[in-house]
Parts: sequence; structure tokens; C-alpha cells
Amino acid sequence: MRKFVGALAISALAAAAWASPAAAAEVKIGYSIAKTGLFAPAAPSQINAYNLWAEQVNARGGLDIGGKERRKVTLIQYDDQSNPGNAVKIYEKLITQDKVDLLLSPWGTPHHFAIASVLERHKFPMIGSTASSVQLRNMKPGNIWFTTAAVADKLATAMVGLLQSAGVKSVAVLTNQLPFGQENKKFLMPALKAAGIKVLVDADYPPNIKDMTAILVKVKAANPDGVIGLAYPGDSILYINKAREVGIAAKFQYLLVGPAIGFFRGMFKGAADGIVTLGHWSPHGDNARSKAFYAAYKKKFKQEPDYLDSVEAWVSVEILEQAVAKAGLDKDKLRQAISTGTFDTIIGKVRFDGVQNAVTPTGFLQIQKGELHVVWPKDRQTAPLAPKTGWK
Amino acid sequence: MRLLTTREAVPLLLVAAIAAVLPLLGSDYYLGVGFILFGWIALAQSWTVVSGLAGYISLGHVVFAGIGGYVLVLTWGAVPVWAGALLGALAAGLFALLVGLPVLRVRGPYFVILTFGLAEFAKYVVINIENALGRFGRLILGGPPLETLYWAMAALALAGTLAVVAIRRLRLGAGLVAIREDELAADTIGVPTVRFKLFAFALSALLPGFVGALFVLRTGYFEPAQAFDPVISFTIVTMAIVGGSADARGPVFGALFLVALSELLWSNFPQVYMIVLGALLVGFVLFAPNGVAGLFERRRAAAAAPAGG
Amino acid sequence: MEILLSGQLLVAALIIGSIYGLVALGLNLIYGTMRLLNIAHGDLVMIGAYTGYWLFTLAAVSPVLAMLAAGALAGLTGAALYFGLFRRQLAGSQPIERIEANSLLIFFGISIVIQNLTALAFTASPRTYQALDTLVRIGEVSIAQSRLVALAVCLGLSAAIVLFLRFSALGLSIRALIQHRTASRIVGIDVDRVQAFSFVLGFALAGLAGTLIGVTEQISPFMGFPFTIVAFVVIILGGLGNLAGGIAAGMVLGLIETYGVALTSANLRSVLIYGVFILVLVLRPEGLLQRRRLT
Amino acid sequence: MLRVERVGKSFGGVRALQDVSFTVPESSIFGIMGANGAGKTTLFAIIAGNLAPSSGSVRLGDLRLTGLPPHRVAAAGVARTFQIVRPFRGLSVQENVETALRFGARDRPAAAMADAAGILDLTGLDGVAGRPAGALTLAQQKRLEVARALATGPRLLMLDEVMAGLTPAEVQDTIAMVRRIRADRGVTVMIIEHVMGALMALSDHVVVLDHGETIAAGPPAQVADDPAVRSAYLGRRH
Repeated sequence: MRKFVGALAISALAAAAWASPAAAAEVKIGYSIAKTGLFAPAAPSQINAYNLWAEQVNARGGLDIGGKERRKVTLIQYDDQSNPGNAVKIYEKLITQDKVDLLLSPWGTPHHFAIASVLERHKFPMIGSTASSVQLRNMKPGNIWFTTAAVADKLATAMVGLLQSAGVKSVAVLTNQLPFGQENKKFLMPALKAAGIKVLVDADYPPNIKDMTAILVKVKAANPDGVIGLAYPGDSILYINKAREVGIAAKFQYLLVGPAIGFFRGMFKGAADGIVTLGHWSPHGDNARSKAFYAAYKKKFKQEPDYLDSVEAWVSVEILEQAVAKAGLDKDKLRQAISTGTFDTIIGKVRFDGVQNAVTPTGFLQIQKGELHVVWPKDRQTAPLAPKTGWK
Repeated sequence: MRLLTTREAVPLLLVAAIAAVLPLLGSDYYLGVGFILFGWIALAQSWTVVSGLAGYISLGHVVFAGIGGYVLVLTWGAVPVWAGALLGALAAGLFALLVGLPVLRVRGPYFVILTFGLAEFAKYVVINIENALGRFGRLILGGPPLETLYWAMAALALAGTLAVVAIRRLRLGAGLVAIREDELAADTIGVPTVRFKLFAFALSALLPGFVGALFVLRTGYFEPAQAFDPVISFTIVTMAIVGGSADARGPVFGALFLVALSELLWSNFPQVYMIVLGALLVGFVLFAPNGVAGLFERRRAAAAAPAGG
Repeated sequence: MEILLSGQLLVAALIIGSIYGLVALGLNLIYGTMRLLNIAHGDLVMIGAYTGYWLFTLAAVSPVLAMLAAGALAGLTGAALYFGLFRRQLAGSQPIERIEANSLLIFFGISIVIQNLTALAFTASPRTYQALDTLVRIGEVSIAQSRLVALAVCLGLSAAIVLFLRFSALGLSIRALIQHRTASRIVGIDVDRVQAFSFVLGFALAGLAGTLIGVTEQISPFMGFPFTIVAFVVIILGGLGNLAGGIAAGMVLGLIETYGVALTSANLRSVLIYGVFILVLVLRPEGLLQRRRLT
Repeated sequence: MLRVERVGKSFGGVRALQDVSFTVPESSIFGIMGANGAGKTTLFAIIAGNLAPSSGSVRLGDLRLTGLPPHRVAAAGVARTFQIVRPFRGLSVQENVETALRFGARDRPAAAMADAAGILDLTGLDGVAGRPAGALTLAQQKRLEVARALATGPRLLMLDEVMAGLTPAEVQDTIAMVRRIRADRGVTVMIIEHVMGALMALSDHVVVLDHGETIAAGPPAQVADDPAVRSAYLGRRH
């Protein structure tokens, strides 16, 4: 028994040692992320963005603290094993044990929701990134903000606009059972009905689906103008493989999450051309911050950023940096600065209304000749929408 | 008989002492660690009732925690929080009673994989129910504060430990151990095996139902794939095997050991933590099937036995 | 419903079924001869998938060749585990129930170790690669070359193994061991050799099947477990230790899954598979425990 | 006290017992003879409730045992030992006995419930009380079977080949032990034994089974002279 108490004591000591101020001058910034478990595959896009940012800030001489001084930043990262319960524990640890100066967001909607109460309890402001749900509007504003422009209800409206502009009269809707897919469907179906777009096939499938042939055979038989796949990365890949095999010929084919990740286009070469996906950022616009981010990311990681997750994460640190430059590290001033400020980011100006991004419109990207272009909304287009023509 | 033997007093005092000391450290972090620790102790003690004493090794104990959590979110807003948690515990116990009769007829390794399959089955059923209801992850805002949850969980850990201590003294405990050793022989000397097994199974589901509800209150979020995560079942088994599952000491030792290990390792070396966990399971099954508690016993026995005796 | 008449669907069902059959065959072989419940079986599938991925990505080796390497690698892992851990267990005087229950826990630990070692080495990021992706048309059915290869290899290999067990001397020893464990020792079968062979062959089959699976599916350190479960369902359906029955059961499960999903919803796939799993275990425990009851 | 009435049992198509009837008198030692596969152990299993008969019934006094689960039969005061020993291996000898003391026959005086020492003494296991049951010799494990059965406080004790595999000296000890069990505790004993001499010496009554049927019944001396027994049983065996 003494051994165990000893082990516990050692672990406490180790935690304390970790937390001890190694370099008092550095700004400690903590976050938790899914390095293992269900969401682990998604996390690198976000971690890369954070690391790139820290490196750039330090190269600039450090983080500008309220215009008074520049201090180097150091990132403290923990693995939450894809478990929101662990994220709660980690943010408590970051705040109370590690005594970090700033927090970055974890990956995923559940994790954002889970830590909201910790932020509230300690009055610690944090800018969210990779989270999206209509439920986020139920959150108490003040210590958490969401950069996303892809909340399901707005997304549904935008999707109908895109479909109508493309002349799509009938669709097949294929939905992954995971929360984001389901929530999208919930708002999309009535919007489609209201717009008079016929739903010829409506099929749900589980996250661990192995073979889509049965669903796609039905889609092929129904021959809709468009296929709306409310999919995640794994099933997006499966969709391309199987749709190509079955020979789905719809001129509009959409996959919710996946095609915006760098490796996706690489692995399919021409076959993925014409696929539409969720996203409101592309390096092809004339935003200088954007181009710089894209180039630096590609140089450091030898791959493209994820047009969704890397971008959201990057936007969150851009906002944080600007808010700290204005307000310093004091939590109350920082909260005030974030709530009221307008920030320059790679997705343009961002301002918050309550917990939400009040500016950025919902957008869509399309793979064209292996590159991702913004095709919606029209005023932000980097290329017009083109019909999908075959699988090459 | 003494009021409490050493092997009964040690786990009880240990749980009580830790519960009393952690809040003195004055940090949410320690309360959070304590909350998790007590959660594991309560789960592992419950597991011990059916798997340690009766020898029906359950690899699906997360199902009870999942049900408890699910009932809590279903009743959220409709009944007071603690009533919801209590209902969660009762629902888990009821579920165990319902499935127990057919499931407990299956023995040995088949029971092990069956419980695993049952938990996964329940998970997918809940996922489909949630989908049909149009719910995709439920947000629970405004639950009790961490201190309250901490004390509630500490009480569950103590209750679980006390339950195992008490059951071992009762006729029920003797009967369950007899079932573990030889079910046919147990039946023949008069142990009502079916009734005892069922009772133990239901009993071992109650606390996990409560723990599951508290887990959900702590994260403020319910999502079936998380609430029914099989890794939880696996961790319970590893804790009980590492600590020893013959009496109430094992789960406390096992949970303490693994929580300490995880605080040391997982946040920085998560894969290493899991590798150590897997290796520990293999090592203990092969070389120390009675766990750490068993190792103590063995050393004491060796010291007491005269040479050559 | 005319969709049920689709040739595309039938071929998909056969491909899945044949893969399930081959994966389950390895598990069944190890259970049948040694009563070891290898819950890490799916992780060998994962190792095979990674082998195929790396050989293709780094050296442009075709999956058809890579699967042999994967089989060898998985087989070596099997040999290491057999001689390192299990041989002693099996030789001891423990009752068979003990060995069964312990083996389950030991393999569970091994599974966790393998998964996380892989995650440590290759990160948890899923990987995919496009090999043998030319589309082949057979009548109205269009199918990727890789899946056609998978079908042919799985069926061919399964058949070969059944023939091997029926007609070769070693195969006959394996069958004898499956049917009468204690008796085969007495009639002079080198039990240790047969066990080692079965263990290695079981692992090798999983690795080999893994390469075939990796061509068409996402590869990740945690991809294996669902295959373990499916393999359990298959061997329980087909009869524990009944190798030919297992191959047939793999096909049946492939059909149930594909047509079940086509008729209802893909959402119900897991409910369907676990439902079958539970029902078979609960309704026929006497069938499963038959061998033990006879003693 | 025990009445077996026209009991039959078949497994699949194979008849293990057919139309077996007899009555065991109170406080007797009742022997059951028969070759391997004659159905003796099956008969015990049916009386103890481990197996359900295909036909017929078993009564203990006024109580119909047939259809009761084993623990209810034990509660009624019937205990059995297993031919292939089934001790609680992980428990000590003492714990084996104590466990049985807490279960078994329902109507027992409170004093009997604390009689572990007496039982261990009677069965000659007092020297190994602390040892794990799995570590005993076969002879000791056979005695433990008897001790555990006795600890359930039975009115009827069924002993299944407790002397098989023992040395002649051990057999003599066991015979003495069985006699003492009846004398000290007033327990009725049914005994299956291959050791012919021992069975004949012990029993007040004997039933001989052959292929599941009763071929002879009566006092040992009379049965031993029965020509059917000689040809069917002894003739075949020797």
C-alpha cells in the first residue's frame, strides 16, 4: 500500500515539476487534443497549425503583449484520447496546475462543449476552432467563441442556394450517423423540400461502414442530378472508390468533410475532380495573409493544410494574437477585446456576436484540376462551379 | 469475529483517507483526478462482485455506465439531477436482471465475449435511437459543481468497497466464490446458483449506472460512442486483474496504480501508457493471477511458512 | 425490390463474404487446435494492411506480392508469440477452461500493445493507397481490379486450406487435434509441432488477408478490432473448430450483411452483426460447449 | 426414506436407466453395484437433481425430489460426492467445509452449522485444514468430497466411488469412516463402489444394475449368490 501512495506522490511531483516555471519570461499556452482514439486522425491538421504559429511568433521575437513587450511562447500539449471527459480534466490541469497564460482549443465539437464549463468556472477566455453545431448557440457567451461559419442551419440555406444555381432538381442524400452529419441532414431536408428539390434517395449509414455498394446501386438506379454525401473523411474515400466503381454520373457530387484534407486530392488524382465540399477558404484568393499561411504550411509540413481544420485553428490563433496585442494577458481585458474587436484573418475580417462568428459566410469548395477553389458564395468565388464529368 | 479484518479495513480506510485529503490540496486538478479515481474504484468494485467473486468475467461492464448516463440525459430537466442519476442506476440494474437470465447461462470465455458483444450491441442500439430521435450528442448545461460531483463519486467508491467487504462476509459471497470454483459442485451443496448469479449481476450493475450518470454530469455532454466506449470495460478488467479481484483490496490497489500511472504517462506519452497497460494485463494474467493483493499474500505466506513446511 | 437482383450487389456480397471467411479461418484454426481465443486476430489483419501500404508506397510493390510478405511477417509474429508465451501455457496442467479464459485476456493485452506500438510507429492517421484500381467490366457489373483479386485469392486460399487439411498428413494431424485433443497425444501425433504450425498458419492467413483488405479500405492502427468481432461471429455461426463450416458462414454473413443493409438501412449493420452474435451465443450455448459436455 | 420409482433416463437414443425402483430404508447403508456404464452415477445425478429423469420419480419421505434443482434437493437434506472429484480448488480445505456448512439442508440445529472441526476430524482432514484443496492428494480430495457433502447436514449421503484408486489400508480407513458417519450422525448412506469386498462388508442392502436395469436387490449375501448377478456382473468382470 505504501508503494501506491508513493506512486501517487511521485505522479503529483512530476505534474508539479512539469508545471514549475522553467522560463518565467515565456508565455505558456496550453491545449488538449486527440492524439489517440477515435478522432486522432483529424488532429494533426490542427496541431500543425498551432506549431507553425508558435514558430512564427517566436521568429518574430515573441508574442506582442498589450503593445508593451514581446515574449516567446511555449506550447503545452496533452492528449485527451478523443475523450471529452479527459479534455475537461486537462483544461483544469492547464489552468490550475500548469498555470498557463493562454488556452488554445481542442479538436471537435464535443470537446469544445465539455470544456466550456471549465472555462466558465475559471473565467478563462478561449477561442474555439474545430467545432460546429447549432447547440453552440446555447452556450453562455463570455469565455468561449466559435470561428466556424459552417453551422448546420446556415449550411442548409447555402447548400440550397448552390444547388439552385447549379440547376440541380433532384438529389440523393447519404448521411453518416455521426453528429455533424446528422445535424446537417436535419436542417437540409426541410430546406430542400421548401426549394422544390426532390430527394430520390435518403440513406443513413454508420461511421464504420465498410461497403457502400448497396446504397450506391440504389442511387444509380434513381439517377439524381446531385449526390449530397454528408460524410466524414473515411467514408468520403469509400464514396469515391465505390461511386467510381458503380459509375455514379450525377453532375453535382458533394462530400461534407474529407476532400479539404491535403492527402485526399493526392490519392485520387483526377478521379476526385469536380467533387464539392464544405469550406470557405482557399489560397487562390487575393488575401495576402492567406497566401503566406499556405506557403509557410506547405513548406514546413510538405503537404497542404486542411482547408477546414487547419484553417479554423489558424484563424483562432490569429484572433488570439491580435486580442493579446491589444489587451495583454489579463483575462477580463482579453475577454473584452475578443468580444468587441474585429480581427484580420485568412478568411477575412472576423467579429463575434455572442459566441458566434458574425461575419464569415458559409461557403463551399470544389476540386478543380487537383486544386480547391471557393465556388460559393459567388462574391467570394475563386472559380465558378463546374459540373462533375466522369471519374477519369 | 473482529469488527473488521486488516484486508477489509485497508481498502475502506484508504478510500476514506484519499477522499479526505485531496480537497485539502486546494486545486480543481486534484479534485478532478480524485473524481476519476473514485469512479474507477466504484466500477472495479462492482465488477469484482460478478467477475471476481463469481468468476463470470465481464468484458462489457461499460454497458451499465452507458445506460446510467443515457437515462440521466433522457430525464434531464424532467426530474431533479440526483433522481436522474438514481434512475440511471436502477435502469442499469434492471437491464442486468432482464438480460442476466439468458446471458449467465453462458460460461467461461463465451461469457466474456458475449458481454463484450452485448455492450457493443447496446451502444449501436442507443446510437440508432438517438438518430431516430434526431439527437446528435446532447449538451447538459448547468450540472452540479465539481466539488459536489467529487463527494458523490467518493461516496460511490466507498459504497462499492463496503459492498464487496459485506458481500464477502455474507452467505451470498460464499456462494459466489463456490460458483467461481465449481458451479456444479456449488449447486449440489445447496447454493442457489441461478438466483445468486442473477442477483450479483444486477448488484454489479447498480453502481456503474450511477457512475455513468456522474461521468456525463462531469463532461456535460453525452454521445453514445463515448458513453459506451469499450476501452472503459477494458480498463476495469485490467485494474481488477492488476490489483487482484478476490476481495475489496484489489480494485482499490488496481485503480490507484493505474490512475497514478496514467497521470504520469498518458497526457504526454499516451501510446506508451496503453502499451504498458496491455503488457501489465498479459504479465499479471501469466505470472500473478491474483494481482498485487495476491503478491502481498504470497509474500506473507512465504514469510510465515517454516522452511520445508 | 429490383435492387436485390443487381449483379453489382451480389458480387459485393461475395467479396465481403470471402474476406470474412479467410479472416475467420485463421482464428478458427488457432481456436480449434489449441482452444486459444485470439482476440488480437484483427490486429494481424492491420499489420498485413500496413505491410501492403509501405511496400507499395516506398517500393511500388504490387499488393499481390506484398501479401506474401505480410503473411510471412504475421507468421513470424505468430511464431514469436507461440514459442515465447503460449507453448508453456499449453504444456502446463491447467484445465482447458482456465487456458481459454486466460488466453482471451492475454490476447486482449497483446492486441492493445500491437495497436499502440503501430500508432507510435506510424501515427494514428489513417492511410489509403490506390493500387490495382483499374475498373474491370463483367457484363453489367463493374468492379475494381483490387477487389477481384481479393475475391480470387480468398476463395482460392480457403479452398486450398480445406484440401490441405483433408489430404495431407500434417493436415490430418491438425484435424485430429481439433477433434480429439487428448487422444491425439496418445496416438503419437507431435502435438507441439502441429500446434506451432497451426498458430503460425493462423497468423499468416490474417496478415495475408490484411493486405487484400488494406487495398480497398482505410488503414489505421485501430482498424483490426471490427475484423476480430466479425471473425468471432463467423466461427460461432459455422461452428467453433469447424473450418469448412466457417468458410461457408463467412459467405452467409457477407450475404446477410449486404442484403440486410440493402433491404433496411446501413445504420443497422452493427446492430445486425452483434444481434446475430448474441443470439447464436445465447440460444446455442449447448452447441458451443458440446465438446466439453462430452467429457 | 428415499423411494426411487420406475426411473428411466435416455441420452439421445441410448437408454442409461430403465424402470429402476427401490426404497432406501432410514439409517441404512445402501450399496449400488454394477459394471461401468451400468447407470449408477446417472442414478445419483438424478436423485441429486443434477439430471432430470426421462420418466419416473424420486421421493424423499413425502417430498417429491424430481424436478427440483440441485440446491433445493440439497436443502431437503440430500448430499452427494462426485466420482471425479470437484473440490473448490482455490479454497482451503477448511473453507471448502465452511462454505458447505452455510448452505445445504435447511432444518439444522444452529450448533451443527459451526461443526467444521468435527467434520474435518471425522474425515481425517484435520491435519491439512489450511491447505488449498487443489494441493491435496487424490485420497485426500476424495475425503474432502465426503467432508463437504457431510457439511451440508444431509439426512441422505450419496457416496460415488470414494474408495476407487485407494490403497487397501486407505480403503479400510474409509470403511471405518462411513460406519462412523452413520453411527455418530444417524445419516443414511447410499454408496456406489467398484471395490466389491468393501461394498459387501458395508451395506445392509444392495441393488445391482446392469445396462440400466435392476437385476437383483436384497441383503449382500443373498445378492452375491444370485445367478443373474454372477453371470452378468462377476462373470464378465473376471
